[in-house]
Amino acid sequence: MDVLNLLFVNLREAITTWLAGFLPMWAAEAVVHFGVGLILVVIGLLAVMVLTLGERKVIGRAQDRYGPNRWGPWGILTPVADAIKMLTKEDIVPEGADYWVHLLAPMCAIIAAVLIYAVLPFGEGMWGTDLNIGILYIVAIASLGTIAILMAGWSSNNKYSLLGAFRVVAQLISYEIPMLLSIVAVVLLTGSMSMVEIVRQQSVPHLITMPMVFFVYLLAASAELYRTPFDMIEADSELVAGFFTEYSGMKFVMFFMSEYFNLFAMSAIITTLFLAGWRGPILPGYVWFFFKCGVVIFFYWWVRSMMPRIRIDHLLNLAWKFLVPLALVNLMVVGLVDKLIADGIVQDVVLLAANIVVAIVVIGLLAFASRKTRSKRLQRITARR
Amino acid sequence: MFGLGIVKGLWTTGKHFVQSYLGHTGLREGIRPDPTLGGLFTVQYPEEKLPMFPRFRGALMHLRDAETGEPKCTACGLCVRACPNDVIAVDGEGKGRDRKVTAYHYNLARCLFCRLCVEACTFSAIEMSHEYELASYSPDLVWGLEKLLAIGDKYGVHEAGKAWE
Amino acid sequence: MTNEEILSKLRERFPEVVVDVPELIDFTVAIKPEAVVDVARFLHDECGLDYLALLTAVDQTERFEVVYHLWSIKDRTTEPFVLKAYIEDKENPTVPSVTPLWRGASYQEREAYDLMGIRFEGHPNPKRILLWEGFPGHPLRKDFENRTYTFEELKPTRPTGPEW
Amino acid sequence: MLRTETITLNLGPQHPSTHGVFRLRLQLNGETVVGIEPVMGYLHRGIEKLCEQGTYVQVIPLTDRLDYVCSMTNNQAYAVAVEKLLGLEVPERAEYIRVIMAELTRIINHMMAVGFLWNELGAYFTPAMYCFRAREHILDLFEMTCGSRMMCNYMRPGGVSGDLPEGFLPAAKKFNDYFKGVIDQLETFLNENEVFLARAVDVGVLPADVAINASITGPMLRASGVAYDIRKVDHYSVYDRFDFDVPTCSNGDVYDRYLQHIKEMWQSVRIIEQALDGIPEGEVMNDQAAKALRRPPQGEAYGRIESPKGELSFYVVSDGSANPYRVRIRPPSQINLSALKEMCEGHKIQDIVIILGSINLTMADLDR
Repeated sequence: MDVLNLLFVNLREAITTWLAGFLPMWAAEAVVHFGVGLILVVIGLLAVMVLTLGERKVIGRAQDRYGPNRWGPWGILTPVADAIKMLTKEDIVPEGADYWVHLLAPMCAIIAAVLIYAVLPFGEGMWGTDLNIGILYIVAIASLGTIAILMAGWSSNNKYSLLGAFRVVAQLISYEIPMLLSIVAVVLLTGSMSMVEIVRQQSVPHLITMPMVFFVYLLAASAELYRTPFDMIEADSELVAGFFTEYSGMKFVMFFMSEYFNLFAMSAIITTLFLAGWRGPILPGYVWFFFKCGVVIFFYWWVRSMMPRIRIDHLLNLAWKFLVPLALVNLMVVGLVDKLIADGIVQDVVLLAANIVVAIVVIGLLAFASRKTRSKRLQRITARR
Repeated sequence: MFGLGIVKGLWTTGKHFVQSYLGHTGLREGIRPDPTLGGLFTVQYPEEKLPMFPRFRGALMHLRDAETGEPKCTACGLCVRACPNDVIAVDGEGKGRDRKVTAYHYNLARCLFCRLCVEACTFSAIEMSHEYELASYSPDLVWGLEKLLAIGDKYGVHEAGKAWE
Repeated sequence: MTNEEILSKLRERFPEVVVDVPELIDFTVAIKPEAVVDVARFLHDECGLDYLALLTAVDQTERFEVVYHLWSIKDRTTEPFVLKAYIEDKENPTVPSVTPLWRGASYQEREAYDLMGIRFEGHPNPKRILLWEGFPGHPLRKDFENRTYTFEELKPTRPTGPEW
Repeated sequence: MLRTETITLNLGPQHPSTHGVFRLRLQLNGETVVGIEPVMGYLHRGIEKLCEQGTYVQVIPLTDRLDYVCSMTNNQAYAVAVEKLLGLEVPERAEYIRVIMAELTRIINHMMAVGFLWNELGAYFTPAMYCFRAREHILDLFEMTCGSRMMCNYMRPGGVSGDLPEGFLPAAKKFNDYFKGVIDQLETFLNENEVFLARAVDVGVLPADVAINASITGPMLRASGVAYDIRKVDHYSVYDRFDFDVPTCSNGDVYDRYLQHIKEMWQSVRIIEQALDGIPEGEVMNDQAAKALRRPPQGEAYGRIESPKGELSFYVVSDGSANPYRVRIRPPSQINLSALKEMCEGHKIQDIVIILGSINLTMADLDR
């Protein structure tokens, strides 16, 4: 079992040793690290291909359609066709655009997306680097994407782009706070910011012990990824295509790819933080990791197949009036439990109980706050025929 | 409330997702997809083609007399007058019952497929065919008598309006 | 209130206004164009005809007719009360606007102006609606020249009027 | 209070959610709309002028192209107007066929309205696809009957152009039973979605008095609480023989307009059920029609029906010749826009889009 589990780690060791035979050690290390970086980018690109196809397939099936199925068996070559089409398109820079900013924005976006992959632990020993501030690094890098979008919106000289960019700044900054607070809860419990350490500490997945924290993180993450119902940025029915209205060809592809890079990275982070990363019985670690990522991504697709878009002011209200307080309460509960009860199964049970209490209190408060409007609405729904 | 509506929505799309792998309303011999069956209902167009109903209104065709094999059109011009969109131009020679069509121009690019010309024809000489793949690379979409007769021969029809009784 | 009663009340109230009661399928009353707003307000407020279904103009070679089809949603009338304004001035046809009374008339008046060339005085936004500013003539008039126009003749001009 | 400058945004003419070429000039304060002006005419084809140049029958294919979603009701409205002008009687069977077709058309239109409202809400085509699936089967029924899916050209002054084909009645009955399940599913799917409720309730409120004043008709008027349905008021065709209600909502917001469409589909299903059971045998075309159309009397007639979008009426003026002297179409899509300003101002851009979606426009009808 261990052979399969550590297959890639051993392979890396073997290559380093072989290279060290005719290169100085530092050079061998450098070559191997470079190779690992390349593999990480390739994983990202493969993820883009699989996700674009999978999303269209899943949503197509949910809509009683086949989804793409013309190019290759079951349409598996569709992403290739997409790529060729996109790359051969004309690159248009609108009149009055800020040329350099317009050019740099998609590059920033994709660089920010790729950099996250450096610290993702795909399996036992399978990571680019094990930074001891891994999760902080991710949060810091992910914010770069916001700047790229703002650059794109500003430089396009288009009102739709500008409005899209306004929304992004408001949305991403708002949702970073509940997201960070949820991460802090996890870090508090683990006592480490290293992604690897977080996984190693999770004998019971945090999803089970802290469902409320997971819930807040899931909502905030889908807002950070601008997935439905928070896909305010593109908002195709009102803002045409949001900040990348004026982008075409290669530049558009970069934005598009960065979105799917981020989707995969975010599902990997969720897997790491809440689903115990690569840990799982029988199968090798990396299989478990990708399986868990797949489940998270499928959930996002499923939601996308039925969810209308939330309005921008409701969106901000949700972040500031609901998620941030809830995340703070979660943080407090986690901190208290962590301080009062020693690590172990008792702590897990108490944590779960505390989370359930929080959930019940939240639902009760919501019911109390919306009792008037709710009865009115229910009346209208039930009196429908 | 509290996400129950969202759960119901997820349930609906999830059900459709699963059903799409189980059932298929697809084409069976000669009938359109059955509405009452669940599952996918896409028609894979170039490979699968829907059967046409007898009344389908496609491009115009000219009919031949069953016995003599001559075109039944007498170039009377009723179809020209009935057409709302100047699609048809016709020319003929002879007088009275012996009048025969010599030229018939059917401008496909202008045709509305409204079937008013067929309704106007008292000789049951023209009918709408089931031709619907009419896109063409050549800009010349004015069809002559030979082509219209060839379509009529293809369908082997000699009387117009059979399906409309 | 039946249409005949409305007519008698109208005659009583505005003795000079009714010029003709033509024999048509629908009950029709023709009035002078100057009095349209007063009559319309009277019909709206006192006769309960609260729903202006259709406003249009007809070019009857010797005159223009502006036609108002009025119904009552309140009373659920089954027959329309057709009000016509006969505009004898073919050169410069003008009629007061009823948009302040029925805001549903707004687009229909703009359309009548656009396609028939009848000016509605007092309309808050008297622009063309379907065709563009600078279109030569008014196409639904019977004397509109049906020919191919050159590109230059159809060139749009900048629209005028209030911004919003 | 900070004073900020407004920006002008052109929503359209090419925009994914304006259902065609339609432009809204919005004046925005941030995301809030402070001014709105619809600009139309991009799809103007001069149908009223074209009507003057054809015979009475040649107008019918043009009416198909008014509101391509519900061509059957367009045919019917024109036929009603011309029949009134000529004083033609319509055979009973033809009236039943017209009722069935009109109600099927209403279902198509309401399905499209609901589906695309959800599209505008951002639901990525799923409800629209489910609606299209049901619509597809109705279009099959139309194709079976008249040979064309959308440009039906089926109803004529004095009747319909052909009797129902063999197999129509069982197919329609089967569809009707199936369709009840479809609406049920749509209701479970959409009615209670929290995000939808949050976005649609109390958005774009249209009070009843404003609606009447702005000549708004159809589902929009009834969603505002006025139970005005021309099928009930005029008793045209054979609608007085069927047992159906005029559903209303109270608030007149986007959610009510959505619900109104759903409720009306239930009523349409009821009517179709009764019409399919009660359809008599007999002729479908008045023999006198062709002769009367060649030499119509001088005069004018105003025929109106309850089309799915509202009151659709034709005002036909005849000078005694074989061509209509003037045809004026009352387009419900255009006139239902009259109160746009009242409904939209003060809302966000995202609301404008769904308000427009709930009005349910067809640009071909709006511009003619």
